[in-house]
Amino acid sequence: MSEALAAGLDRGQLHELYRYMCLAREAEERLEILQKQGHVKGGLYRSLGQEGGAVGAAYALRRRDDGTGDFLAQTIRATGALFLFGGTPVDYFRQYLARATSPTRGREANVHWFDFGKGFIGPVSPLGTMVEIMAGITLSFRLRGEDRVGMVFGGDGASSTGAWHEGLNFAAVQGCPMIMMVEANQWAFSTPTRKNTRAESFVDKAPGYGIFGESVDGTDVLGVYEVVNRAVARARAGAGTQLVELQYFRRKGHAQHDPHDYVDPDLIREWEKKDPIDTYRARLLSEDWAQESELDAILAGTRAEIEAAAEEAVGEPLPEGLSALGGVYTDIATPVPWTRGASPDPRAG
Amino acid sequence: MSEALAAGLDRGQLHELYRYMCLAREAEERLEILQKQGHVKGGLYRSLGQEGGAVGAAYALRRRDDGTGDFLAQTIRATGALFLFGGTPVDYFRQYLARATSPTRGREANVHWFDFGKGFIGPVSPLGTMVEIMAGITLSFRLRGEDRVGMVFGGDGASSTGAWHEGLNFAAVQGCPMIMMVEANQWAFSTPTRKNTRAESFVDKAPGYGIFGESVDGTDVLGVYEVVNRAVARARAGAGTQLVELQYFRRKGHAQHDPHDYVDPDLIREWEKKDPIDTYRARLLSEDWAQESELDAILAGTRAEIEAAAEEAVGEPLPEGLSALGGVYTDIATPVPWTRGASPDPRAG
Amino acid sequence: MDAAIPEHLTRTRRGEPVTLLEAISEALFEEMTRDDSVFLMGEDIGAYGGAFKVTKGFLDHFGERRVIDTPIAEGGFTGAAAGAAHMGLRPVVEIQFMDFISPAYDVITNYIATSLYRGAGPLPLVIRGPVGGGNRGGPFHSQNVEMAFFHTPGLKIVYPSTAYDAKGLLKAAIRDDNPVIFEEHKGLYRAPALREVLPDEDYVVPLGKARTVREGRDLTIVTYGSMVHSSVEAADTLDAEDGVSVEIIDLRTLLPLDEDAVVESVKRTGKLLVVHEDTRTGGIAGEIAMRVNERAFEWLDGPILRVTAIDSPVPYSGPLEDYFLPQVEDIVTASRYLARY
Amino acid sequence: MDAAIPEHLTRTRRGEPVTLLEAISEALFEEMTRDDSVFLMGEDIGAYGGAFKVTKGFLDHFGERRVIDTPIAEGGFTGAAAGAAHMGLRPVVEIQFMDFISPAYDVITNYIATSLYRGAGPLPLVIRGPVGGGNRGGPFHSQNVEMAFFHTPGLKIVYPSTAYDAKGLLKAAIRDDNPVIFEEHKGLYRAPALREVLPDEDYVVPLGKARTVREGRDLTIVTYGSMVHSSVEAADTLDAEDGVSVEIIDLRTLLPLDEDAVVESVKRTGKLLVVHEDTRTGGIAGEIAMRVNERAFEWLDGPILRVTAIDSPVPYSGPLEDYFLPQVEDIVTASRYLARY
Ligand SMILES: Cc1ncc(C[n+]2csc(CCOP(=O)(O)OP(=O)(O)O)c2C)c(N)n1
Ligand SMILES: Cc1ncc(C[n+]2csc(CCOP(=O)(O)OP(=O)(O)O)c2C)c(N)n1
Ligand SMILES: [Mg+2]
Ligand SMILES: [Mg+2]
Repeated sequence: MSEALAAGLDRGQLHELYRYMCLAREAEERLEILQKQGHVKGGLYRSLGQEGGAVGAAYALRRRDDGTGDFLAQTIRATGALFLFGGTPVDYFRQYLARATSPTRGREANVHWFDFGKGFIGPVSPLGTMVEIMAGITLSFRLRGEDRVGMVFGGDGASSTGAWHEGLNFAAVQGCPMIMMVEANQWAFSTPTRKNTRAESFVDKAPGYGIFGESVDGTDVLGVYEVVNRAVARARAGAGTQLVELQYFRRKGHAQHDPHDYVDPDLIREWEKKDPIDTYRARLLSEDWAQESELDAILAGTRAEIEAAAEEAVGEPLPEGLSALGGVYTDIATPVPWTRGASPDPRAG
Repeated sequence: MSEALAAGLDRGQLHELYRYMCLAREAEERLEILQKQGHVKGGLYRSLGQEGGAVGAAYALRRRDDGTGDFLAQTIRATGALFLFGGTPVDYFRQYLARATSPTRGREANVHWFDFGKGFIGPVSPLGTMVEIMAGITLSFRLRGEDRVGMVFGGDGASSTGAWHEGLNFAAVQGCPMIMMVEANQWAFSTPTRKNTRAESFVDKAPGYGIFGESVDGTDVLGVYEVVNRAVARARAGAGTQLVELQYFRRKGHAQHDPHDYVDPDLIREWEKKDPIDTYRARLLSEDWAQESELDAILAGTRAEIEAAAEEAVGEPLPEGLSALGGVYTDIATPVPWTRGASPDPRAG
Repeated sequence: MDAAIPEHLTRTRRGEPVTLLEAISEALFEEMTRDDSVFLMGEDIGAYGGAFKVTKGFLDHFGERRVIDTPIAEGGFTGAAAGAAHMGLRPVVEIQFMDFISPAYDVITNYIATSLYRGAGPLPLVIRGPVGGGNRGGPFHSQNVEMAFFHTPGLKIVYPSTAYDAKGLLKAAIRDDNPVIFEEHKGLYRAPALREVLPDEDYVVPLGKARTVREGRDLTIVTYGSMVHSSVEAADTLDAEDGVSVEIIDLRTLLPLDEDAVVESVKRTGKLLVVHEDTRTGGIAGEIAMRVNERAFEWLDGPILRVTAIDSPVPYSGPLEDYFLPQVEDIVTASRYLARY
Repeated sequence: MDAAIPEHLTRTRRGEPVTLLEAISEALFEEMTRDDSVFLMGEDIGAYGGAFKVTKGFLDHFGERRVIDTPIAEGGFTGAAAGAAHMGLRPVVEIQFMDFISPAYDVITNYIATSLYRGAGPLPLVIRGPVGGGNRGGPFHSQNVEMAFFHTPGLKIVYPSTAYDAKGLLKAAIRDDNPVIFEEHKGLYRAPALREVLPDEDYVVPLGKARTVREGRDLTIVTYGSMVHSSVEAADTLDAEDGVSVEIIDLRTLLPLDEDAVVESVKRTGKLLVVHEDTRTGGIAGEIAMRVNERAFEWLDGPILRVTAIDSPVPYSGPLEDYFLPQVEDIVTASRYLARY
């Protein structure tokens, strides 16, 4: 225990971990309310129970604002990592609310957004693709001799895709400083892990790629931090691609519209007891790394921040339809359809 | 040694193994001559040094003529397995010579051909695909409760493809009775294995799929037979997908047009000493499983068979151009282009 | 009522109207009942009944051997379906959103479409799933995929617009000996206006035959899927406001294209507008224009025109997606232009 | 002569004619020299120099960091190239035979083509490799791949027919900030007739601009790639035997399509024949027909027609492949029909 806390983290840092876990939880819960109010346009995804894995892992990375830091590829289950990397709650709400002001100007949804200065890159939906992309991002680090690393999150189900395999294998062969985080939350939509792989553990996949893999309790933010910190250090030192399995449980449906009725409620209750925020809070208190009032203040702070962000986003406009036209190419404009021109004539095109 | 020979194979069977290895060797050497004479239309691929792996592995399967036996998906490096499964040398030459009489009526090349009665299925070029196909073939065995198995060959390089991964993973999860044969001949075209995988052995990939894997000297036909025989027995008994790595060396260029100059000639000489036919012959003789005259007769027999087959194929016609039109659909004919009609008119279409 | 049939699949038996989605479920259910070589594979189609609940109740009824939850590997399980088809089974594969058919592009175009031609025999195999926009699904849950496959000889592509057609075409597709891509517009799945009472007997709608939705004199609109309904709306307006009489042809099968139906209609009306929800450049309108040029150029009294989505990915936000998609108003405008030509 | 340049890449410097293949090698070499963010990835491109030897000598000259032999994973390394492009590099990816681009279909259409639109920034990336038939390569070493990508907004597609254009277009593609698919017809790679002396200075051929190969009065042929040469041959025959004057337009870039060049030519000649080596249904001829209908219908004095390959996989045996491919004679026949129309 003291060992974990001795992992180089001071009191302020320990509190910071708590803060980002709360921020993710609060943001998502606020989003549920926004959805009930009809503000959310697409699906709504929760990272409930996975906040510790996301925040603990990303905390091991070097965060910079100027495009020289490490790189993160977040997922819908890694909201906390996104916030930690400087994605703001207001942008988060803007994305879900499809606002004109969103980082993608309403073109893409939820955590599918980007800030190359801060070093995070949102996914596309086809699962596995981001492993290929991160292989290339980290390849560029190696080619240029930079000591940066990249971390890509991906679910247990995503490991079945050819893209996951091709991306991870490419990274391994090329010695790319990539950390493959397997979010082993035991489900892929309604499909249990055993229907996505017959392997006993995702760590068993590592030797097949000639890389080192380690597994960790994904509800334990400090345990995750420690394991990932070692993986990051190895990658930064030139040992190539690393795999880390986060063991936890998806405590909500795949998305808000999924009734989650294929999961044994007892199992959910079991995992509620391992809630990453509750257990961490208890530990901080019991080991004297924080006082109740400090943590309450942090929580209150995140609530206020989330509330303000939600209100800001809600008040903002949707994009103009016409703005759908720009940015397909850097140098060629998509024309206004001739039927929508001032005096409609196909020959005008 | 006596252990290997006690693996249930009698004298006749041991001679049969020898015969099919020779048949493959002789067919390919005859093909080289045909190529020099300008008869071969596309690329020419050799399985030199890999004959023992191909024949030994396929010998563990149940061969039938009526579509009830085991299934084989051959590759360009498994000519011997194809012959063993009843692919005839004359069809082999017809394929390479693009004859109208070829099993694909000149539409496809080399070992890309099919006989579902005999139970073999030729590959398409995109690597890895046949793993998916064999996963489905063997899925059908499982779904119907048949005790048949399927064997798919694939190179070390092919293991990098997403198709290989998706196919193998699907088979493993579904408990398909599939034997994945990794032809680890140390090269993929000019690319050494270490640039296709960082794994130390392909057997290291098996636990990542939750399956059992074994490695064997691919130049030792009896050793291969024994290992594969066990894998086949496991699969047939319901233990699901199996992986076997054949360790050997591609002693020729990728195809005949490849000068092979990126390979250290000493290494090639090393592997020549492990020639699967020479070593097997020596062993049959030294252990009294055959007399020199018997093996000479077998060899002479294959030479005669190959010679006759080559002559037969050479004498046959190329297909009529017009025959390119049929069989795109089962029920719709591709029309003759209007420019080639009797009185060309697009309105005739 | 047959106790063996899950209650929600008995509407047609009970003479009740069904949605397009229910029509598809019925087609699958009836074909699986009729022919035990038919089986299903896909992500979350078992206990969950599929993302859109098309196969709800199927696992309980048919069991695990005929309703198979797959790993997330569209290429892998589509390829496996092909292997099973070689062995005489008739797989129907569900792609959770058809946008995710792209990892299977290789095996579909190179293996499946060429199997017969390469001498490996017929490959009866249906690949079905939801397509189309209007749902705020963003770039990866809204695509139409016909043009990814339209250029591949050996495939058939079906895209129904009504419940009746959906059921009859899907049954025909399952019985067809060629691989079929079957697109289901998710905006039509539960559209109340599309509910209809279906015949309580076995029927198929043959592949490759278009349907004349309404007859007209002044102009032919060739379309399919959701745009059939937009075109009807536009035609009503044109009729009422302009006295323009529009003939509407619903292609139903995109590949093979029912060229005769299009050509005959254009010979009658002299004008052709193609309407598709899919993006513009490289859309199916081009092939239709080419065929009409080849076969009916002299009958054309005006240019062949098209109304389509704009050339961009499908944007997520409502106003953007609405701008992206072809609207009834666009069809009206283009038709007016042609009618006056 | 610069000692640093491998001898076989100095032909242009020495004023010697180069093949189309050598022109491509020179373009790659010069761009890598000019801009050290340009690097190469692909199968067997290093020590072996690529299946067609386009990058022979590159590994020695530029080293392992800029000439990367990849695993056999077209999706994986094309995706990795995209990731590297995000970081400011300019990858050029070789697909050993363009038929094998299909495993990368997902990442190209869904990730790469949409990157800019999704707000993830420009993605400068060239995906190049050999295409086309006539080599007895069979179904998987002979395909043209333009129509797999032509329908995807965000991509550019280039397909040169001459050594000059190949070099200039490839340089332009590498400098372009958008992803470009670059098709190289393997039948043109070493064609002696295509050897030409290239300018010994840096030049680019801008993307999106067609080239008028020859001017004519009676008929426009729009084409690209190998069919440019077949069309020229046909035009010679038509000129000599029929006195028909053919204008030939080489598209060079397929996406974006140089619609203006096509429309202007058709307005002059009144007749249009599209010729492509690729298969018929869903080929690019359709889009061109549509654009000409939209912009120049009144100028048409005859139907837009096309000469193409037949709708089948590419067969292996010589007589089959010859039957499959569009022949000069087909172009002559179609042109005669149009000229007389
Ligand atoms: C290639 C592909 N196929 C299907 C989908 C649809 N889909 C979205 S999320 C999901 C389940 C993902 O499970 P997992 O990877 O375990 O991630 P989790 O949601 O559990 O975090 C599926 C099937 C997709 N996005 N991409
Ligand atoms: C998807 C794909 N990419 C590229 C190729 C081109 N290609 C044909 S064989 C080959 C090397 C195969 O190596 P390996 O799998 O080790 O088989 P081997 O030839 O050594 O038996 C390559 C790259 C291909 N056939 N398919
Ligand atoms: Mg999961
Ligand atoms: Mg190999």
